[in-house]
Amino acid sequence: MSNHAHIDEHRDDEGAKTGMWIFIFTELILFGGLFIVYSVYRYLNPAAFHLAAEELDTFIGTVNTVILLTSSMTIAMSVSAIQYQNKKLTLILMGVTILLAVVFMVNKYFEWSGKIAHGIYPGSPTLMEASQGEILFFGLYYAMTGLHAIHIIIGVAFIAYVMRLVVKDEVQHDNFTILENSGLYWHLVDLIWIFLFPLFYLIT
Amino acid sequence: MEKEQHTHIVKYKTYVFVLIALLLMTFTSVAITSLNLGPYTVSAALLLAGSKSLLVLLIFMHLKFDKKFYSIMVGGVFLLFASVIFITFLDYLYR
Amino acid sequence: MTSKAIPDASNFVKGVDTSFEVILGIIFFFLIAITATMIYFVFRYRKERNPVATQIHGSVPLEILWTVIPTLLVMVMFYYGWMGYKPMKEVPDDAFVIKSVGRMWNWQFEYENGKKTDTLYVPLNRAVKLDLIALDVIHSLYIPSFRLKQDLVPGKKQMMWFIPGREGEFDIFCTEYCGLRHSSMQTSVIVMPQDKFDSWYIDTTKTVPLITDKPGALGLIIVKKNGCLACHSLDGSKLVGPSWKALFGKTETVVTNGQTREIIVDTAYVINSVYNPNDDVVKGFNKGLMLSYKNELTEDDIGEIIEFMKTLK
Amino acid sequence: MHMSDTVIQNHEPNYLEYQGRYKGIFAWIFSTDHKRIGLLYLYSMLVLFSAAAILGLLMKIELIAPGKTIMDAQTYNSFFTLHGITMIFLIVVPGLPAVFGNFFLPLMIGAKDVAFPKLNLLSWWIYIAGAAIVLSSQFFGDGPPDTGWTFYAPYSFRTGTNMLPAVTGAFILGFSSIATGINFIVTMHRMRAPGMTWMKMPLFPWALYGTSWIQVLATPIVGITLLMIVLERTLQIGFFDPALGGDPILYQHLFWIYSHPAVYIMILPAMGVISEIIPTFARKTIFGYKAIVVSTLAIAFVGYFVWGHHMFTSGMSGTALYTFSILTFLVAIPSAIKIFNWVATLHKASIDIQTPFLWALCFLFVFMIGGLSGMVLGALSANVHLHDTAFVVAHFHFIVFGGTGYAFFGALHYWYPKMFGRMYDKGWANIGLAVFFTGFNTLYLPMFYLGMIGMPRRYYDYVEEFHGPNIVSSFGAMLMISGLVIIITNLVRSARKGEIAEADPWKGKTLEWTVASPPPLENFAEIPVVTKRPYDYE
Ligand code: HEA
Ligand code: HEA
Ligand code: HEC
Ligand code: CUA
Ligand SMILES: [Cu+2]
Repeated sequence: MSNHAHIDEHRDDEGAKTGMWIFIFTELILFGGLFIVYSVYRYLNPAAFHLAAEELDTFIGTVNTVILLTSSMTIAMSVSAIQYQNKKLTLILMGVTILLAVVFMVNKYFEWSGKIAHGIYPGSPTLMEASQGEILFFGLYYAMTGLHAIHIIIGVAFIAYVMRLVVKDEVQHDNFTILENSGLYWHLVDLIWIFLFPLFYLIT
Repeated sequence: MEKEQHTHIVKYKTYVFVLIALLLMTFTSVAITSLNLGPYTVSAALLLAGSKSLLVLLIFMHLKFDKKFYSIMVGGVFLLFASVIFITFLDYLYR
Repeated sequence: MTSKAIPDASNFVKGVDTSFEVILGIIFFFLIAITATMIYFVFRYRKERNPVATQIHGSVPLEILWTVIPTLLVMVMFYYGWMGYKPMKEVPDDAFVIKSVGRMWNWQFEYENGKKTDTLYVPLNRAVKLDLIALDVIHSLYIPSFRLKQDLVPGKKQMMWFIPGREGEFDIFCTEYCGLRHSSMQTSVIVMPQDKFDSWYIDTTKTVPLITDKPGALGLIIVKKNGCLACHSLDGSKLVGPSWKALFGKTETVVTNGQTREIIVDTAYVINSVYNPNDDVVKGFNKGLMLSYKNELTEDDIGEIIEFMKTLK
Repeated sequence: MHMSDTVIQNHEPNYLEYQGRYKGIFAWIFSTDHKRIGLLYLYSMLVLFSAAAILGLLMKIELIAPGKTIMDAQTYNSFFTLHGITMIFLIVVPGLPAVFGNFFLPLMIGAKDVAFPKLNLLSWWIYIAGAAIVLSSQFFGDGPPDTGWTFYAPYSFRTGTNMLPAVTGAFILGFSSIATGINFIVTMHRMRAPGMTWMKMPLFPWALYGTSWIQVLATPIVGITLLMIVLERTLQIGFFDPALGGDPILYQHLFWIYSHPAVYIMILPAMGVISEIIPTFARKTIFGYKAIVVSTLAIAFVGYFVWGHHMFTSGMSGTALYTFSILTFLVAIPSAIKIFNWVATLHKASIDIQTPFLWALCFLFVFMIGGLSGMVLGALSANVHLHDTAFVVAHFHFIVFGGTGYAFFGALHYWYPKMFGRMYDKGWANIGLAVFFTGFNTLYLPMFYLGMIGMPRRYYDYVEEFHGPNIVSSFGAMLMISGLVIIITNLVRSARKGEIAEADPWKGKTLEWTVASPPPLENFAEIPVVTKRPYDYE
């Protein structure tokens, strides 16, 4: 080993996965901070939170939950598909995941714009008239679902990037850690929603 | 570094069953909240959310098939977070 | 705790100082013993005197020993700390209550008979309870000689109590950082024997000052009591707010709802500036710093302040 | 593992000489070599440290007399804010892991690099971006931020100053910290040399292991908290504003949930450095290796649960108060265990008294003062009197500067020959240390006293009573700086002029001493096989 370039491209699938998991922990804790804020304010303003949650549409929430859970399944399946060396199915499953994510975002868009049309958004005159608990509830609602939506967008970008790699055969049955990792990331998004859903939509 | 082989392939069927279970739990929690169990509503909803996330972690995220070490880490992180919430509430509950 | 410490300045001094001294005793023992051992070892086992080291990997009994002993000692420390603290939360029912308000950057004390002061007056040997209220940001009321400190958190009721044990005047500081003039947010507590305190307390002439012939004298007193001068200078220099020098009658550039406009400072404008400071924000200054004085000042009071402003040519 | 006698005399370029795809400065700022990245951090930090330290000096000059001395109150307030933010977020939190962790972790565990070299380079870039954003707050907008490094609500969204860049910058720095943490954990899990079991890993890597977990699991909390401040300022979401129902004390909880563990991010690697220096110069295996490992992990773990001791006077519930007080005392025990083991290592040793060893001794002394003064602060009643006074300022300068800072300089003197292949002038190094140490104590000891007699911190102006000790303290600052200038000049000069260093000048036994000085590009021509424990002098 004399003069060739510095080798940093050693491949370690297990290491990459460990790294991804640890990154997922940081994301969980990031949301964890907001969950702490949520639980404290909910404890301090139970009635107002109750009242405010009535404003949210349980139906849209449930639909979005179903969508996310299904997308979580499809991305998980795509990992099996690549292991079975079924490239086409892998791509289809990943495509479905992205499609479902887009539907989720469209729903979210209608939900948010509905709220905003009702004059409920941070700093809005309607909200400033409301009780302090309600201001807090909607502040948290926008912050938490907003941050979650940002994660959806990142997840979609990640999956789309991996799809390209699958197309180019750079991800294959014996080399699919990055697909697995994008799946892990997507499940994280799902995991957070599993808690956001009851906390915002179901506490009426 | 030697390269570990991912040998375990999860069957599609397993995933479908898990999804069905998850959806059932979702509908149950929606149903429960419309029943109005008072203070138990929240605990029931959170309990269901907890079981759902456990399923996602174990099957979708492959904790069940991976090395034990991952489960230990995940458990540790959740424990840590729970302790932090608990200690924060030592302030708010007793003010 | 200090060279000038007065052991009975308040009922808490003893508890706090005892815990401090116990801990100080323990930690000095460790600091000196460990440092001495360390220096001795370095001296005794330096290369020249001990050319070959003896390899020792550890000792379980020793590890246990120096885990258990410090654990016991820190529990002793905790105990003293807790015992010194506990009484601070146990207020006697018959305490003399004084409402204490902190705002950027002055203190105001309101007594039950309506008297208001910027210095805290308290009777000797009588339990005093301060109800602490912050109007804008967090402040902290600290009386070093009494060994007492409590944050004032806006939106939250807090209190502190004490029994002053010595006549005299003691410093009060604000110890939670609260902006530009945090370090000037000082006043003092004056402890008087009960009889002296009573005559001070009943005497209301001090709050209704003699109206002198000098125009604006009453205005100045109101201004001082409300702490306006923490932010407004009288000599033209820029503090947090605009100077009042030659203010009345001048043309001021203000921002109203994002619109810049010119206005003439007249009575209505001043009244509105005091009641709704954020309506017209003077250009070059920040919104949100000055709070409304709606509950503190009547229009008559502001009239007096304007009389005072007019004298500042 | 004894390879000191078989140092590979290869003629490969060392990492300093190597020329890759890029030339000149680009060969550095685009290098994924962990050693170069370590040096990049070192240089960036030295610059930032000098800037922040000069702010400290100016503050001390201001405080030499009551009233206005050289600056006005607003300037003073923005000075301690920038000083605190820079020192904490830009220097001592990332400091030891980013500089010495990057450089020596792979070398010490027998790896060619960290697990994710590109991510490692990215961390540095994020660090620089964060630093630039923090510093930009000084130059535009409505004036430099003036909240203190703690950004307490509601002042932090009432003030008209340029808060957003400071907060955003600190938020971005968090990512750098997290990325480094992830990288190190994976490196240690996956890349230890064959035969190096966990219980054969040297103590500096162990310290980094604990630190990395705190970085990964605590930093996101401050990230989200700062983000909430940003949202609160820009969108009027009422998280902590009492006018909108928020609770300012909850902000303090969240801030300290991160920032207390952060102090252990600062001190654990420092302790790791000391655990390396002491056995090397004592020519003796470390006393109680396992006890030190366990206490490292214990500090990392228990350190999560003591944050409330910064809020004893904020009006928390009684239950929270005594829980936090007890836990604060308990977290001191593992530190005590380490001190005892280090001192015990000196027993029956054969001590070679060199500059790094002297730094370690001074570390032990000032760290004890800092840590033991923490005991005073942890006691509820004493804390009520001392909270937010100069006593606290003395405590944390003793333990942050005295702990992490001393370890930083100690590490620099210890590993300097390995990093640069040259030796510094030992005489000047010792003189510099002596002046610095004297100045340090003259500077900070009077502040303990000032706190005891009641001088609040963050005070631009003070009453006459506090004048005397302040003069002494300000004088100490100047003395200390003279020491620092000597130390740094000596190091800078020697990088070119110093005599050539051998591979193992201190007779160290860990793996980094088995390679040439400066190390070859690939660290190890062949990955070593480890059979013995790390500090094996048998
Ligand atoms: C490197 C950083 C660092 C470290 C390691 C520590 C370590 C400790 N700190 Fe410190 N601390 C800070 C940095 C640090 N701190 C900072 C920056 C602040 C101020 C923040 C701000 O407000 O701006 C602060 C503030 C602070 C406070 C709040 C003060 C206040 O504002 O009111 C308290 C209170 O309990 C405290 C306690 C402790 C304790 C108990 C330890 C313990 O871990 C110390 C343990 C060490 C020892 C005990 C010494 C060694 C042991 C022996 C010599 C053996 C014998 C010992 C016994 C028998 C006990 N610290
Ligand atoms: C690592 C942490 C660290 C370090 C090293 C220091 C170092 C110093 N600090 Fe720091 N300080 C803090 C962390 C630190 N501080 C924090 C967190 C706060 C709280 C902020 C807040 O309240 O929000 C604080 C607050 C603080 C205050 C309190 C402000 C107040 O409450 O009113 C003061 C006052 O004197 C002060 C002074 C100093 C001084 C004189 C130094 C000196 O020791 C520095 C001396 C060193 C030098 C001056 C170096 C000079 C070197 C050169 C010139 C070398 C040239 C370089 C090359 C050739 C490359 N600091
Ligand atoms: C915390 C600081 C602060 C305090 C205390 C304060 N002010 Fe102000 N004041 C300001 C600031 C900042 C402005 C400029 C911004 C604005 O117009 O709202 C201002 C503006 C004003 C103006 C308009 C000045 C002009 O140039 O047009 C008047 C009048 C005024 N204040 C009166 C008072 C009075 C009377 C008091 C006391 C009862 C007082 N202020 C207390 C900060 C303060
Ligand atoms: Cu009020 Cu500081
Ligand atoms: Cu702490």
